Amino acid sequence: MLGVERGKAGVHLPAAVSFATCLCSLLLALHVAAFPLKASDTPNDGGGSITLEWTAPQPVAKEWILVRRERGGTFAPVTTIEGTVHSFRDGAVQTGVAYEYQLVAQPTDPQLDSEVSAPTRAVAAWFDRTKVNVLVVAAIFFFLLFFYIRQAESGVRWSFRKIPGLAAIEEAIGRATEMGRGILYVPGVQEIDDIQTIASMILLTKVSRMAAKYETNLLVPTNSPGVYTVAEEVVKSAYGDVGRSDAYRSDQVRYITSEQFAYVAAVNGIMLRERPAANFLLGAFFAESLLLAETGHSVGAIQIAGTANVHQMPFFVVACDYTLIGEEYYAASALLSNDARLLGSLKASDTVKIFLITVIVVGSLLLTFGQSWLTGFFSTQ
Amino acid sequence: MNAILAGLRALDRRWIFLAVGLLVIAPLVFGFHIAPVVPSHRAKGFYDAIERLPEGSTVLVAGDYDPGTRAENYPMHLAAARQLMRRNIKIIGVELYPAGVPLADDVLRIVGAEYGKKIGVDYVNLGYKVGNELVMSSMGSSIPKTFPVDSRGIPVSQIPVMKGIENFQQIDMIVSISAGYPGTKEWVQQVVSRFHVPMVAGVTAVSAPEYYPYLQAGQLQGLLGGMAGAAEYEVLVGKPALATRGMDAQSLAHVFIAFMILLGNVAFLGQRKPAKG
Amino acid sequence: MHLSSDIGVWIGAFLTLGIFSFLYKDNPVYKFCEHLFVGVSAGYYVVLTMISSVYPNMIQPLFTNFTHDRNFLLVIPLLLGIMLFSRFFPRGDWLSRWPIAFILGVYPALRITGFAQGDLVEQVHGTILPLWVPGDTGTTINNWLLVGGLITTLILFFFSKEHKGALGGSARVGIYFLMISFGASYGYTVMARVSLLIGRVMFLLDDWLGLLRF
Amino acid sequence: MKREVPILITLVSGLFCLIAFFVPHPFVHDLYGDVQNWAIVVVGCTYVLGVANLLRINVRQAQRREGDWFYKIVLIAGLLVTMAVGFSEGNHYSDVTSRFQWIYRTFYSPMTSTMFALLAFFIASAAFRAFRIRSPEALLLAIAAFILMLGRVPLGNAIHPFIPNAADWLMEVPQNAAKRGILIGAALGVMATGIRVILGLEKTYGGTGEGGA
Repeated sequence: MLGVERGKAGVHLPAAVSFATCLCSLLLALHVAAFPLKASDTPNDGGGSITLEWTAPQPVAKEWILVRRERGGTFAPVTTIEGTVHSFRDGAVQTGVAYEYQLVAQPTDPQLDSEVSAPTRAVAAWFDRTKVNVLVVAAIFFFLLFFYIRQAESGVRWSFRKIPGLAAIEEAIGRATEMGRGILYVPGVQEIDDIQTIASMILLTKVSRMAAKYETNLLVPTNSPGVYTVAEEVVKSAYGDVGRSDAYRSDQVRYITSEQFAYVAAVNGIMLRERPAANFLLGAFFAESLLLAETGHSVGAIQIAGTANVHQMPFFVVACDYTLIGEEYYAASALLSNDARLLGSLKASDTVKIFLITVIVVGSLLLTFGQSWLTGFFSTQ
Repeated sequence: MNAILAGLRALDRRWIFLAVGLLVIAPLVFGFHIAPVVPSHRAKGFYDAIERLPEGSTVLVAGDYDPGTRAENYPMHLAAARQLMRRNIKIIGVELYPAGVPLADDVLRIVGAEYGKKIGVDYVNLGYKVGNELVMSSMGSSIPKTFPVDSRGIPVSQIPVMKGIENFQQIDMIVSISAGYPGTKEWVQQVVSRFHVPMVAGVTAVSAPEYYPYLQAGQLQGLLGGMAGAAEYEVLVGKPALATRGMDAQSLAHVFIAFMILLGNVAFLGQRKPAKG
Repeated sequence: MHLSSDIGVWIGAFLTLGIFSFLYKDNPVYKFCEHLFVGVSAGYYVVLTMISSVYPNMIQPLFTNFTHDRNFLLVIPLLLGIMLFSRFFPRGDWLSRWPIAFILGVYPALRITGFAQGDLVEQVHGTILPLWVPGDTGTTINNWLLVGGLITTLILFFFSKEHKGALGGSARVGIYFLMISFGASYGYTVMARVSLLIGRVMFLLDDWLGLLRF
Repeated sequence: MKREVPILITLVSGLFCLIAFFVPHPFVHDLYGDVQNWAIVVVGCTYVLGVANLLRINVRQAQRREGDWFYKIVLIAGLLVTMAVGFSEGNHYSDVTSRFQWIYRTFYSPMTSTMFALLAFFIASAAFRAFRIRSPEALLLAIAAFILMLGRVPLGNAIHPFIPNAADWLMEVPQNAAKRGILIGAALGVMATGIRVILGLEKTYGGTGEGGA
């Protein structure tokens, strides 16, 4: 009797068919051994999502219709799911509202339906636990960074290894002096706010001081007004530092043009005309690395290059006498600058590398013996 | 012998330029065929990842390149759109290179017409947004807020394919066609691990080696490198086009450049003392 | 062979050849093309930026739908945007530092978390590999090379100690790995540049001259 | 005031974005979305500023009849015409038939593609004139380059399938390990610089962008 009444009420609903299906399954759920449907809040998200998991016994339905209701409400279909699937994330729920779910077999077979899940609410999380590894690694690094910067500021100096590229710079300037020819310094093609250009300005300080001391002609063609201004200042004060302000000429540092290939053509022109004995290509380089290194090589100059742009390193390595590669380039400028922030950062990077190497070795050994918890910790998925 | 070497050393490089030009033009004009294209397992990974998506999924196709690398990226973009549309997968296009918008529009229009797909219903191009990786991260908060209108200026609320798309939770996969910065690297950093979205990438050859660590770590499901990668993928999709046509010229030029390295080292043998370092 | 009748293709071909003329030597035609290129691309960028970003993301919601959602908050970027241009006035320069300061907060934060997750944590995770894979010697060797290659490369860029003894030996091995990776990059760069040339030759031969029979 | 406010803005916006990375709760996340949208708009304005600067510098040079002043006029004309056409067409810029698209397809597209195509010639000439194998390291580099150049094109496979297999192995194992080392080092550098900028320890000259290819 009760069933008939419910059936009548169902006729008025727009989704009569799905309602009837739900109804049958609800009634039959009491009689046949349906499988459990586990609903839980999707973890680590901003709410609005519930995750469903199930293991359906064989044989499984061809398809399921997933139905959902607020507690006490009526079931409405959410989506259709293939029979082979074992989980679903419902991302269209309201945070804080309790929902119940059920899987209804298609074509209709109440024996294959799931149980109705326990009421579940979507919750908004305050911390995404899948990112705890990022937090840990960043925290360790930043702690070391500020610790070492602090130490460096209070006057502590660590011993760092010699960087052969720096010795090579001195050697090249010496050679140019012996030969009585000039040196050319190209500070890359990025603006002055680029960290590679800033590092280049630090190296330029050293080069221009030595050039001033040995009275060797130094040329610095630049491709941006900003770099020009800073480079001019650097060279001028370097000449002053070694007491040779009189030897500084205003045309030593030049602004050529901001157009990439026009700049390259002009610098190549300088190389062919002036035939410098040493070329320094230090800074951020892009496609022009190849053209500059080739021309420099063909005029027989000693070439010392340095860049952090990975794509360009091969061209420098094959055509130059010495290349400061990536971190080595930054390290060289940090050591020359004697700046506490840069030295502290260098030291902190080194320390973190030891930590990472240890993690990799220990993790790999553990994994070899079947222990995967360390790998698991570093997984972000 | 010495005279020949001396002559080589004095060679005007414009002769080399001429040789390169002829080696590229000849196979294109005469259309001879050196060897068939055999797909690598990385290209298969790209293809299979898209094949595994169920019909009706929604894929974000990021066309982060401009005409500067059109020869490498455009064929991949075209082939990826073909595979997606053939499988009735919805496409949402975005471009973080301003000059990439017309290329993405072309791809969607051409392939859409081939498969009878309708703009707005089966695909949409949200166009360009300034801000590089910031745009990617912002899409994680809200795609409709980051892209309130598509490339035609139509509000996304009026575009059927955008219905229900809030953020990356509704995106089943990202296909990144990338020329450099911003591109595949930034999508990996800002989106893949953070929002747990699978991704495949088609990239320029210059940047391809950088992405192998991402591929091995599982952050990328497949990788196409340069025009050769595009040609392999075209073969897999079953529609050899632009990239496949270029492969003979590509082969010849590679052999020539390898030969130039050898010849150069012979010609300049003993010319300069080995330097330190 | 049938020549293109499209004036746009002819101009495109002229510009293509004009830029290729740089191969012979730097010349006025090339210079003309290069400057035209800089002008047109800057114009293109600014139009796209305004129409596709500034207008729909700020101006439109702010001026047509002020009270909807939280659109009124867009007054903040509007003010910051206006402040940027204060540098054109001699005494307003300091104001233009505010919007720059805002950008300088947001971008590094994105980069820190992006690099930490994608390039540190994930890469360490990807390098934790079993050093003995039963029945698969190939994978075992490759895993050793991946782990060893990464460690020696990291040691190569380790500056706190002189590279002597075992450390020096490891750094030496690191250099070999690095050189192989540079060789690979070299090969791939060659590939990229040749492909772009092929693209241009196809344009000239096909779109312009109509010489290709595909 | 003039010094402190910018430092404070950087600090607050930077720390907020760092924290928001870890917090999915809508309370933080919605504001995070707003902040990012504001930043998109402000970056857009910096582009406009950049073009205004470009225009100013070139107009000045053209006025003074400095060196290449004729070319500066070409640049200015290209810039102004493109802008005028673009803004007059508004949202129709993406129509294939628009004049803005015609400028794009006729001028922008061929020129930018050809710029990088030039490099194919230079790379061949540099291979001949400036690729010196004079150490074991350089030899290793050359061998890897050879295997890759042959292995990545169909010709390599036609010679022997061993070549593409060797190329794949080189890419996936040794080069992968070294690239990962570079990646990790670079990540530490970016993180160190980033936190120094946020905390106001870095000397900066302003600006946001990175370079292209």
